[in-house]
Amino acid sequence: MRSRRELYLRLWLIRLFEQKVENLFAKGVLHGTTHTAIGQEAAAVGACSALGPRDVVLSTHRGHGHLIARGGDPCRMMAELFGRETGYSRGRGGSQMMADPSIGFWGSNGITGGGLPIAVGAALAFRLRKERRVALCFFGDGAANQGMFHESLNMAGLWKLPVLFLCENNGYAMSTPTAAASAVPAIAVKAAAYGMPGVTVDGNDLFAVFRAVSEARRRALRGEGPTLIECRTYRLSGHSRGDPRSYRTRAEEAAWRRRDPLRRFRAELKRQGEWDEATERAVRREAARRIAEAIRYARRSPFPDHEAMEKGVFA
Amino acid sequence: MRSRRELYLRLWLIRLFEQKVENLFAKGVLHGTTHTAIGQEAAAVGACSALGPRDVVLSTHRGHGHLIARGGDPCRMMAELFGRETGYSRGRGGSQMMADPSIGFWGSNGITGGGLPIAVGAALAFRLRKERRVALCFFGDGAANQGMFHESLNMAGLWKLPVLFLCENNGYAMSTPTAAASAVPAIAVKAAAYGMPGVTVDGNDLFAVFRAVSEARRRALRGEGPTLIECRTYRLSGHSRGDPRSYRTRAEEAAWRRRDPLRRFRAELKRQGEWDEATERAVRREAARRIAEAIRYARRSPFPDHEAMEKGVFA
Amino acid sequence: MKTLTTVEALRAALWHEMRRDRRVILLGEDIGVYGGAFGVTRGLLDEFGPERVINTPISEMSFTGAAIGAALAGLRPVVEIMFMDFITLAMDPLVNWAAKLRYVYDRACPLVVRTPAGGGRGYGPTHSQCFESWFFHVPGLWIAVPSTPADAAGLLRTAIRTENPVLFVEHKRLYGRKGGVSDRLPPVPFGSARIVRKGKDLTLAAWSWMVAEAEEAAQRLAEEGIEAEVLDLRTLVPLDLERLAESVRRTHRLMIVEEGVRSGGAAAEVAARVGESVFEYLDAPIQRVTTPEIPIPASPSLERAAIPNSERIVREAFRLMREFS
Amino acid sequence: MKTLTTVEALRAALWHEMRRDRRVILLGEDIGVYGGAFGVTRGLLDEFGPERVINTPISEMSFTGAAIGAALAGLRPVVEIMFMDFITLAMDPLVNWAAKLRYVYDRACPLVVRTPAGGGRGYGPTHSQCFESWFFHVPGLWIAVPSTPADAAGLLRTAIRTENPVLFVEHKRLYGRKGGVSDRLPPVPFGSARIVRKGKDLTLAAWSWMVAEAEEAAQRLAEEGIEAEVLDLRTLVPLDLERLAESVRRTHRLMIVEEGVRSGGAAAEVAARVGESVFEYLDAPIQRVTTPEIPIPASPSLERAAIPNSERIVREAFRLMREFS
Ligand SMILES: Cc1ncc(C[n+]2csc(CCOP(=O)(O)OP(=O)(O)O)c2C)c(N)n1
Ligand SMILES: Cc1ncc(C[n+]2csc(CCOP(=O)(O)OP(=O)(O)O)c2C)c(N)n1
Ligand SMILES: [Mg+2]
Ligand SMILES: [Mg+2]
Repeated sequence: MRSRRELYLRLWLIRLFEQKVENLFAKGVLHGTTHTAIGQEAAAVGACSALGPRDVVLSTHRGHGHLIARGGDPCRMMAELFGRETGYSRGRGGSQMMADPSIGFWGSNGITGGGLPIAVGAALAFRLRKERRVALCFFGDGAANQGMFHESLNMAGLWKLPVLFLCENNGYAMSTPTAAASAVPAIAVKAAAYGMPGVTVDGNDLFAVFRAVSEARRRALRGEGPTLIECRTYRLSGHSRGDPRSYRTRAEEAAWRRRDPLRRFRAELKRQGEWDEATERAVRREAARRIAEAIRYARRSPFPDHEAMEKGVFA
Repeated sequence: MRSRRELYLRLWLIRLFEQKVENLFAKGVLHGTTHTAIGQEAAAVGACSALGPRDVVLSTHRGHGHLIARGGDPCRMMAELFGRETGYSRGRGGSQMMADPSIGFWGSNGITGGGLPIAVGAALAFRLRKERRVALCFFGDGAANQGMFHESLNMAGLWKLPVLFLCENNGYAMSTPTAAASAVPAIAVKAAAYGMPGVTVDGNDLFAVFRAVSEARRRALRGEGPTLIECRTYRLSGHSRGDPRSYRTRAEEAAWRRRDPLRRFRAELKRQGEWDEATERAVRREAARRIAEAIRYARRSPFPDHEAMEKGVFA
Repeated sequence: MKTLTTVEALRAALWHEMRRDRRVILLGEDIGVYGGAFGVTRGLLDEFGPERVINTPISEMSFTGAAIGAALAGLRPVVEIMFMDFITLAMDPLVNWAAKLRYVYDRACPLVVRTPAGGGRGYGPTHSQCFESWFFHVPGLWIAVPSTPADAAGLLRTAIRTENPVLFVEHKRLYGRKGGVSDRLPPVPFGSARIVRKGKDLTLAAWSWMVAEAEEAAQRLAEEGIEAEVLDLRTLVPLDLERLAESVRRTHRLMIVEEGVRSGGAAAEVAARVGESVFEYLDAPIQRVTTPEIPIPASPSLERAAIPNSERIVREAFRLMREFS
Repeated sequence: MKTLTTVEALRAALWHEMRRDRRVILLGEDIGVYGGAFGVTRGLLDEFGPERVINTPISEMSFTGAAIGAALAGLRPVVEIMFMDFITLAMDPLVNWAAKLRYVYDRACPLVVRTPAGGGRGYGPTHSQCFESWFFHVPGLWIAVPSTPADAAGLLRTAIRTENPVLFVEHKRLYGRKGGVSDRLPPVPFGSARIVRKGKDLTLAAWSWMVAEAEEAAQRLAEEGIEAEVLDLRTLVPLDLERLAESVRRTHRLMIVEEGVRSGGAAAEVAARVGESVFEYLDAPIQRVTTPEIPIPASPSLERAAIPNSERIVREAFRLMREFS
């Protein structure tokens, strides 16, 4: 596990990155669409810090946090959002399509549930080549209703593949409460249909997520197959920009705000006697500095060359 | 429930129809492809005889038995196989696409699992219009691995729809044993992921299937939602014509032949004192007569008119 | 006559049809409280209740399949696929079921699948695509591609009333566009192209958002003395080949503007049919103005360069007139 | 040189590639013990074991997606979709993933999706379709459509070796067809059409099974004094437009034969491109001979009438020569 300070920094990096993104969209500086992960930082950081350097991560439409948690570069992320040549996908992918294979981040994606079979295939390859690696796929409670969830978990369970299915159950798929879309809204229960363990953890508790993913990873590396991990969490922001959040109450949001994963992490550090005001200020300052730098980097970066626009469709 | 004699007749009609079909394909009289249901007659007849006249049935690629069980006309079925104008689909559908809406048989189909969402939608309509009807969808153990199985059962469980999911688990999907394709080969277990009961019955025992479907239908009509019914059975013939059955042993087949559903039914009748040699002969003779008649009918029927071939794509 | 956005016009059409016919139901993701990703169904849940405005799980394949089942059971379901890019997940029920039910089983499948298509909003490669051309290659489906609020409403009403399954393509850039709509939202027949503007030098055929670009281009061309006739196809299936051919017989030149990527696009089919039917009248090869063979990039700068717009149409039209005059 | 059926040639190509490159794996339904529905993979399980010949559950969507994941992880998966009709279920991973990975993420996706297409066997509406034209409209995929055992093997070898994802269309009627294949199964490059027969009066362009029909038609036409040139496109993406254009510049007439239904078929795209590039050389409208706009009927009598064959090509060629001479 990384140092606690480093983990705390990542949590803040995600928080500030996402706040800044919401801000830039609200101001009309950025266009298109985006899905921020405010409130879900602990699941991302907890899960990614349990992985090894050669493991791979598949993400979702709500992927900024996952990428930062995995060690992604906020400059290149911001540049992607600004549609610049220096962005992770050279401006081609936008908010929903960023990847950094150099750190084992194989991409966010715009298709709800789309990463699941990809992760299964990666794990299949790892097993076949006897590589000690796992694939971890993030997905949401809404994605669990997709056919590919079923097909992917079935294949993974059948072949006992080294893959971790990490569900961020934030209570909603867009406007739809989990219980209004899933006959059995406890996602972990579904694991029983695929011959794998299903565990539920408090997704706002970084350490709980870390432990669950670490344990699942060990199982996977021992050849005992996949695990379905359900992280109960909440997105404090809207689904995407311009979401009036008419499908939930402000009281519910306030209740979850009290369970803010950053506050939780700080409390835990305090409890362990590892926190002081100076660290707090330093971490927040560094996070703010890096996000400000990311924006400067993005703004200064060139737009992609139109001449090259048609290049790169084929090898 | 229909008279025992009538049930027995249906079993024999299916058996002889399928044997004749295999024969006609082997002789090269019929072309294309076909999937026969020899050995699975009890599930078809048991299930269909538990339904009411306004219920609807969705079938599979292996649908001849279901259609006969529902009261379909062997003449029009055979004519369809012969590609004639008098066939159920005027020769357009062939073995895998026959329907008879007049008896609530909404069609076999060539897409493994394809009937599942259709049945869910039918049930949705029945519920909405407060009609006391259920939809029953047959599907195989192989189909249970399709994404639409998951999506369909989830919606049905979520909305508590009057639909019955009847799995004919015959141990194989084509050449693939159930346990080689499904992480949890007991299909009924999967019901737990969809908040509905899952029951397993001996699919070669017509009465057991009848009872399970009757009970599930009553539940559905009471508004208590769907049921997943797994009928354990076996196809005594090959998957489709020309199947060398290299994926299973002759010993296994012999063991299942001893559990032949027709023999089982006869034994049960005997036990109940409802069987005599005369009935046996009469039933078999009538079945044979009707199948022979079907072939004559098909042979005498005209081929579809080429001029009309392009008609009927749109309303 | 009132002025409505396309979203309002579509909503009004849904409202009227749901009022008129209790069999009309809606299915889709977040179409209830949320009103759909683009607000088309806003308010309909309150008006018609959750039995008829059905918020589905994220299960495109099977709620589309379920809608087919409901159609067979006598309802008239209108499905919303949140972005056309996700229709990749619903191909099987549409192609192997809905499109074939009439031909094979002689059964009606009165299903409408509404879906927002197209780019121009910076949504990136998986939220900006146009796939209507695929369905051109699937006998048994009607395809509507409206370009104005009035046509959107009118074609939707017809779509809901026909016994045929209909793919109903709504362009995202059209949603906020305003236009006059008669109070009674008259149904618009399928298979009848609309002459947007008369002209004698060149025919510009387009559909969906591209009609607006073509119209703007024609205006500019007129200022330079080139009279382009603009045809809005309105539906791809049935296709109004007659009106197209009639126009080309007068102008002798055809340029088809399609937002989809070039290869295998509907423009190719339109070109082929016109080529077959009025070959002798053509003074120039039929031109296609389309998006190049690339995924739609997210960066606004690239996206603008990729998708056809009025400037490009003008440029291409000049080139055509110059090279073949 | 030996004589092989297409099934044997394909199997030999798979065998050689699996021998040569341990990264090549196979995934599909019943491809193990059963050897695949058409026997193409027969024996490969024994030779290469279940780790590399992977019998999948019936889950077209996700085993195709899994193959993409395996390709990203450095393997070279060859997927079998049992009938092309079922590719409806695998559209999403192919369109929204495989085709976009290079352009958006600059990642190689060396995936081959083999699938039997086409009719002529009485398999009915959901087991006889040709959908290659859809993929023409998806930038980022190569499309192979071989018509001989040698090309099947040679194109498959190239497909397995390229870094691009490839849709590999195998026609069911071709499987049993015999032809000469050189012992070393030389890879065949993509994007190079084959001149099957030289001619000066008319160009017949075709692919997959239709090449055989075109060839037979050309023979009969020759007996009547009409010299048709027959071009086998071999791959649709990349398309060998140059050879096509060169041929049409000599013959001044083009007829494209496609088994798929007419509207939105690849023939339209080919026609459009040729029209754009050599319009001035055309003495007649480009003709398309295709299946009409219907689901493929099961009845052999109807199916024969629906799918283009040599007689129809001959008839259409005569008509063309008569009307535009
Ligand atoms: C196939 C597909 N269907 C629908 C969408 C539109 N969409 C984007 S995110 C989303 C909700 C996803 O919910 P969940 O999986 O719970 O993730 P969350 O947004 O809560 O993180 C929807 C419906 C999509 N992107 N892809
Ligand atoms: C989508 C799809 N995939 C594959 C097939 C080919 N296929 C036809 S039947 C079959 C096996 C189905 O197994 P199961 O569901 O157990 O039914 P059974 O044949 O045993 O009755 C397969 C793979 C198909 N028809 N449709
Ligand atoms: Mg969620
Ligand atoms: Mg089975």
